[in-house]
Amino acid sequence: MQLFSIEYISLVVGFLILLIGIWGILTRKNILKMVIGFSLFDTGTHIIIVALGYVKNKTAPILNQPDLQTDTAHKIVDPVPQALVLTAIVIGLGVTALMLVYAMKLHNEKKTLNIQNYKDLKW
Amino acid sequence: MLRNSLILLVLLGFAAAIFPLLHSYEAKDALTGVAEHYANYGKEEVGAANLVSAVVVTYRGFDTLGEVTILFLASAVIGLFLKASETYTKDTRSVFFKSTEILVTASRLLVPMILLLGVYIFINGHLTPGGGFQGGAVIASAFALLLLSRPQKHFSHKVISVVESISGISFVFIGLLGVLLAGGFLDNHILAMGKFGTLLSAGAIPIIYILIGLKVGSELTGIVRNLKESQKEG
Amino acid sequence: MGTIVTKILYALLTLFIVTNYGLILSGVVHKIGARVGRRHGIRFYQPYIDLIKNYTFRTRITHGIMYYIGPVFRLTGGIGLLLFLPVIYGSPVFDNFSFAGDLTFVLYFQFFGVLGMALGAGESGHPYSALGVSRGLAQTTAMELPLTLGVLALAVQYHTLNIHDIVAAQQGSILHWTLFTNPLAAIAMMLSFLAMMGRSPFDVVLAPQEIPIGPPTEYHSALLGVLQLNRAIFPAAKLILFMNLLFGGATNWGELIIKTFFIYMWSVFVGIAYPRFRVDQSVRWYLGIPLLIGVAAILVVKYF
Amino acid sequence: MVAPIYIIATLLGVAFGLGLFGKKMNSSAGFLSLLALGFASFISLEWLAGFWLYDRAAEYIYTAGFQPPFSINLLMGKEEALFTSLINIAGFFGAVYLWDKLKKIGSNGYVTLMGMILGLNVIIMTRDLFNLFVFLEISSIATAGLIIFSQNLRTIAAGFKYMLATGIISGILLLGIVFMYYFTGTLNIDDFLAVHSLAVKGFGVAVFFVLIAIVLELKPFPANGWGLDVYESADSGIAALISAGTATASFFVMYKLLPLGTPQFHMVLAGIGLATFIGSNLMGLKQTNPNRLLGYSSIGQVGLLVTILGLSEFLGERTTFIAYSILISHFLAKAGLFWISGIVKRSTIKEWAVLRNSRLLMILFGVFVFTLIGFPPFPSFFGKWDMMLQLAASNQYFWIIGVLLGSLLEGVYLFRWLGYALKLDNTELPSFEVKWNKVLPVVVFGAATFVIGYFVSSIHPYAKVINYIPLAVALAFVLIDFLPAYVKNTLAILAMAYYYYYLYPTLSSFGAVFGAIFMVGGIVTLIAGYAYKGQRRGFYPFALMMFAGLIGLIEAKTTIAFFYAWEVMTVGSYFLIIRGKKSMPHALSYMIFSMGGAYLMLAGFAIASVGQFNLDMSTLSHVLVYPTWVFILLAVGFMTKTASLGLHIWLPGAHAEAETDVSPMVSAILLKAGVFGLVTLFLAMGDQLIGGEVSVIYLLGWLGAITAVMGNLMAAFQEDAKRLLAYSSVGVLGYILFGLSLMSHLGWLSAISISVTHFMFKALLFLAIGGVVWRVKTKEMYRMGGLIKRMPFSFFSVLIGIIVLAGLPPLSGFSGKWIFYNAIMMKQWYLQGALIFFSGIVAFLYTFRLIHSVFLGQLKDEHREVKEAPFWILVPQYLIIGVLLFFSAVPNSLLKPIGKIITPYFPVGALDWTGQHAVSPFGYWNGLVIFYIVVSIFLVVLVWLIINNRRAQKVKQFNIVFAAERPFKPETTHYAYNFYAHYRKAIGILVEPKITGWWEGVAEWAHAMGDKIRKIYNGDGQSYVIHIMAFIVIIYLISFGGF
Amino acid sequence: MIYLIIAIVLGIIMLVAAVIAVYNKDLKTAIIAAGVTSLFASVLYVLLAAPDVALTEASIGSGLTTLIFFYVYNKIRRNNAQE
Repeated sequence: MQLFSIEYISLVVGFLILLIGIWGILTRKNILKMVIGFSLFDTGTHIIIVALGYVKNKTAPILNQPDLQTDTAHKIVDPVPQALVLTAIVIGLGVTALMLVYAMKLHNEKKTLNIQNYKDLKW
Repeated sequence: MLRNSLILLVLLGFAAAIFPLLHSYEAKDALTGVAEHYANYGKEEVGAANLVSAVVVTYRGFDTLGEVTILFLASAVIGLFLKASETYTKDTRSVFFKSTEILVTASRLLVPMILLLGVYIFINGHLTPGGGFQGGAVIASAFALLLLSRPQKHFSHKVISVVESISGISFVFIGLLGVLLAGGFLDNHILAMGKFGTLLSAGAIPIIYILIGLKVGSELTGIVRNLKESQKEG
Repeated sequence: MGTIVTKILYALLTLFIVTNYGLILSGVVHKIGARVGRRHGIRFYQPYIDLIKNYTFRTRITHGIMYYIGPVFRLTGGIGLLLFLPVIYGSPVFDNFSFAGDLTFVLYFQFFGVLGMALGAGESGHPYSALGVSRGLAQTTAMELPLTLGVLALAVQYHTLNIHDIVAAQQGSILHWTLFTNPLAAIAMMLSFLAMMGRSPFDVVLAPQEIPIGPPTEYHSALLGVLQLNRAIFPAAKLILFMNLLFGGATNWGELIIKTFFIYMWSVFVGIAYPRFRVDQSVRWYLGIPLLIGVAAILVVKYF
Repeated sequence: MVAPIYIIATLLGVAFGLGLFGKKMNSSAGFLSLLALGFASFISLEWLAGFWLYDRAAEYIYTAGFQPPFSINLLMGKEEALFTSLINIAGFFGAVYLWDKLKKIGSNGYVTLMGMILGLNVIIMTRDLFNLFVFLEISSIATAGLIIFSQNLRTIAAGFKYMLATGIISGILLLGIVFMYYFTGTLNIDDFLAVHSLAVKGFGVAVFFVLIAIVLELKPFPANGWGLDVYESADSGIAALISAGTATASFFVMYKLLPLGTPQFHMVLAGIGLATFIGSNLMGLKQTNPNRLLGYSSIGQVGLLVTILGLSEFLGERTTFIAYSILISHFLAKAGLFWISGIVKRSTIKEWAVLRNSRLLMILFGVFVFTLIGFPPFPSFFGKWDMMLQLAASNQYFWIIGVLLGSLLEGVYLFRWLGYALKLDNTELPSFEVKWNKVLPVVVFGAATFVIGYFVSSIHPYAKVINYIPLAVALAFVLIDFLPAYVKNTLAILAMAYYYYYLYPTLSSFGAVFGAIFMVGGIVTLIAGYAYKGQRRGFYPFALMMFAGLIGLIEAKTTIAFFYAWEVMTVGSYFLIIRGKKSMPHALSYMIFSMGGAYLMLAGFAIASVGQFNLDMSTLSHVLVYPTWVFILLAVGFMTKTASLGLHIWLPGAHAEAETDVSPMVSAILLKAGVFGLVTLFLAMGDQLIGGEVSVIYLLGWLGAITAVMGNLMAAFQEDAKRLLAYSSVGVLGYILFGLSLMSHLGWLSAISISVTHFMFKALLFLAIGGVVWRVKTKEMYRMGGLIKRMPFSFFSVLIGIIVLAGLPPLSGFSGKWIFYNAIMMKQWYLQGALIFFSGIVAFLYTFRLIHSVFLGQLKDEHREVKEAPFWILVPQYLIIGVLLFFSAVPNSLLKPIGKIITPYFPVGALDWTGQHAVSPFGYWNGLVIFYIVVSIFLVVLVWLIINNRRAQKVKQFNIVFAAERPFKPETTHYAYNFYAHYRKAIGILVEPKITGWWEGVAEWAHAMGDKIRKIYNGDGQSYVIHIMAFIVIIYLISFGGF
Repeated sequence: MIYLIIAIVLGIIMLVAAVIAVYNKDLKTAIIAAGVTSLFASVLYVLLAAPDVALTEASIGSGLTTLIFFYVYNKIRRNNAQE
């Protein structure tokens, strides 16, 4: 395993961003900051997924060059993770948007964004 | 502080838990599993030059249907959420900054171009990078720009939802056509495969992508619009 | 038919003897008690006089049916107990109805009269009657424990609950008496006997010296007469029971009178020597040493 | 067959199409949505029917025209058909229920609802992991939308917490999925199942992340605060959907992915499930908000289901039966309960008394509670039974204990709630709106519990043979509940009489004795029912249900039939007991002890079944593993019903507060069920040794003796007449236990004969005292007094009753005692014998107190005009008295037949009868002669007295000599209160309610524990996310033991 | 090699931006920082031979998401100002 390869660096960066995102979710009291944490969490995950599909020195899975159309499996990167990420990004958008609307509505109720002020339901 | 140290501990634990995943990562030099099949036979089976599109629209088309549904639901929920306080006060202020003459003019010029770009992106989804989602997002950003520049502009909820509905129903319908005419739900072979690499190829993929583009575009626009037009405080 | 008539006649004979014996005994004991206390005391035939007097009173009142038949229960209990015991060992005449039930039955039957009486007194509505009953019952529960243990020890020892057999096993020598063959059981039973006779220190139930208390409080005239009759018969029956169980029984009336007299004296002397217990004290006392002795008696016969 | 893809196409198409409907067309949009949901239900049900009736093969649905793994495929198999049916039906009826709300919200509401149902359908059917992720997200987002159907601070906050939690969970799921893809090159679940033994550590971790995410979706304790908030705040209709729909689907996903986990992980899973089950039920104890309470219960039940999955290796091929029967019960009951909660709209469970306004909903509420806990005839009963049997067969006793403990905790709060609804004293009961569209789903689900219960029992290999007719008759009385009481009473008596006539030829041995007690006794006590005017609603179904259970015990040929009958009896008696005015807390403790006992029995039967070829009762006689434990478990189980010391605390209240004719039913008849159980057990298993040395039956003998003493002592100190009688029952049942423990001919003869006479005198006493209480309106004895003058017939009943009870010769109670002492002598249990004798004397204390304080002493002014007890209450009393006197005079008419029954089992030491003269190895006794002698002496003395004291004049009440003054107030002259004050002073220390205190301490401790634990749900959404992360880390460490 | 250096630089920028997004007190900056992370991720995707993803991330991840963030942020800010 080569530590200084592009996919490995991406993988590590992805993991770190993911952890930073979780850290944000777990420690920030501001609801919007927590949502930002989620957004980072998503970004980190996406980077990881794409990095997993990468194959060294291969081209994108778009067969617009004739030479790519034979023995394709050895010439392109994995298209599946890319497809998954596409889906994941869109899902992320939906979830984030919904969370933000929730945040907005919560703020509307108590005029504060501190998550600790929303403890009416417990036990 | 204690709380934060505990959280740090948990996070470190989590990091330790995912470490084996990183650790067992090994660079590949060729595709394996289903990807190999897609790479080798995707061209014949689906006929789309962009293999990602082939996967997204056909092989994993059902996921894409779900994905569209998610956006659709998110938009519906946001609508439901914000509609409860239905008193529309036309918010004429811009969200970020005062709408200036330059912006208005620029948007007049830019919006049609951006729209066109969006359409281009999803029509060519099976050939070049991009597709319905990206195109839809671009279209939505065009409308967002419109909203920025002319906050008083109120576009009809009706139109958005009609476009959304029709494209959605058509998507499902095309999927069902696959059951009736071809090998299964969302099979793209209901249309001729055409010549590989041209616009009219890859069976139903372009059509599906157009529908997705329209649907995603209208859904995202709907979200933005809803956010904008919700009651002043929200 | 003939046997039944004979049986009944025999029973009446026993009853007659024991009643007279009981009445005299009660008079004599009163006399002794008085003399020990340096008083002159009653005439020994005073119980006869009391009895006759009570039956001739013309006051006739009742509080209700239970009140009326309470003494009947009482006397039935006394007579019944007597008649269910074999009085004279080896004598078919004085064997009476002991064929009908064994020791268990006798032990249970002694409550028949007591409880019936309690009901009758209860109907009088006099609180002291109820109070006396409540004390008496409470004391009985505790007092019966050593007795039961003793009886069980006896039954184990003789391997029977048949009073005849128990008496038979004690014949031959004074050393065959249960008192000597099973002293622990005898002690436990004799301690219980004290309370059974209702004498000091266990006589708070009837409390004769101060305010009248206990079931007879409200009774008078013939009703009281019935009770007095019972007071002669019932203790005598109990004495005979203990004599049979612990002291070798009696083969003739003389032996019976001597033995029962001394057994009675045991309670009389203790009564004269010790002051009265409150009920809770006596309950605790019986649940103490006598109970332990009873348990010891059981353990001894079971394991040695 | 309509292809399953149309479920998806229909729901999606309609959802997409609703955008075309304007605001004015909300109704038509609603109908269209209902139609879509109905069509979806139809498709899945059609498939289910196809699988069930025609044995179809499972069918794959391929998308995009390619074979998996290259494209996504769905599977419609038997299980998928079942689960999608459940989901779609929940969706359909949920939509009906939410009709008004949805109409107000408009098309977005319908879209959200259909989106959720669609998502759940797909996650059930899909065979592609990433597809699963996508549709899980769909259902999450839709759920987040459903939560805010009613918008307020609570729902929004709960929804946000929900989003935070599901956001994290789905992120982790996604991470796991892509790594699984990375390691295998496929996303197809079937492929994963084929390669799951891949030796790469990373793959195992990836699988772990996927599985843990699914586990987290199932809301495991303690990482489930978010779920609870949702249950509490969301509209009840929504909560019903989440509980019935989402939980069901998530469970199926877990089921589907289960083979991916290692056996080790399965154990972890079982542990998580059990912790959830016990934890959330423990926390539910302190909860008062109905929806949150249902949330706790819901989470707990899902925990139980997870346990079942985790233990599937042990449960073997019964796993699906067990899981599905419990799941369906939970599905129906939880949806129904949430729906009722939405109709009632009360914020604390104490306010549920308003449910009394609607009989129908009350019945359904009860049905759901019993369904949830697993009483027959509902499906989960069979599931729990099989689960225990399978666990025992695999030696998994830890899990048996855990599951039963959790179930017990759940029972505590559910029955408390039911009790509040039925009986809590509420001054006002505000009415609530009952709309047909809200009631319809509840009724349908309620009816379904019965139908499915019957169905489940009919496919159970052993439950098939259970006789359902008596239960059906009892239930039929629900339908004729509108008739007047006397008509129903007659019908009930006829039904019982007919059934006894039908049953009589088949009864033999002990069955005949107890059959007579149960059936004849039942008929006799039912006669008293004529005293009630009006309709007496709700009495007859449950009375007959109790008798149905009792009959079932006798008829039972298999252990499952026995247990079934036992539970039916418990249900019936619970409702009988709770009819009393102040019965609520007592009925609860009765139920809890009954459940505890039943669970011990269940465990016992389970262990007994290990290695057997069938479930016949006779298998008890050759238990292969842990026979001692089987014996102890069953014995203690039966002893909860016989109220042996330590397990008796429910009895006094339950029996004392019950209605006049219910007290004799429960005290004189019901307790004998426990005796019957013990008889059966002792006969089948004989004695067992603990550690090869100490005989269990020997210990039980001691327990019986001590129970007899303590029960009688406590009876002596009661002020309440019925409570006194109740404690007396404790004492007498102690005798019976002792008698049985003697394990000899005479011991059994006395125990069985006391069982019979106890039925008679206790029914007699309870009826007589009940009649008095009926008239004087108080149960405190010191408030009565002198009633002999007003109620002579009742007095005579009590007199006979107490003489028999006290065992005084010459009445028949003595026969039991006499045999007893002979038996004791032969067994050489002298010390215990002395205790028994002591308790017999103590019995005098309370019997005298009873008759004196009530009937003798001073008549109170307010009772001077009181009437004799109602005629119909006296009738059964005098029937019983007649029989008692007959048995007294001719004791061998009772003892000889019983002896004959016993002889085959205990041939040695039988009594030697000559006429009425009985001879034992130790003594002899002639009941008839004694009877004659005593009666003759009595008559002679009476005549003598009458001669001497004719025409005695009746004096007035206060004509007594009383320390120089004449009393004038009965209250101060009636010596009755604290009658044995001095005795209490002497030995009161023995009767301090230490055992009650101990149980109360246990209860308090459990409540305090629950209260403490639930503090982790501090309401902070962020903390909930931290819990989730910590949960993952901890489970990771457990699963992999570090790294 | 040049790609490698670019990737490292991108990674460092993204991490810094992510930390800013979590820690910066000013919400506006935080939102922009998150958007920047996303934007640079899309550049990284190009390096990883994923133009489709890059396009999507740029338009949706960094574009629309940030836009919605700002919408909500402004609503909230204005709402606060009104009180």
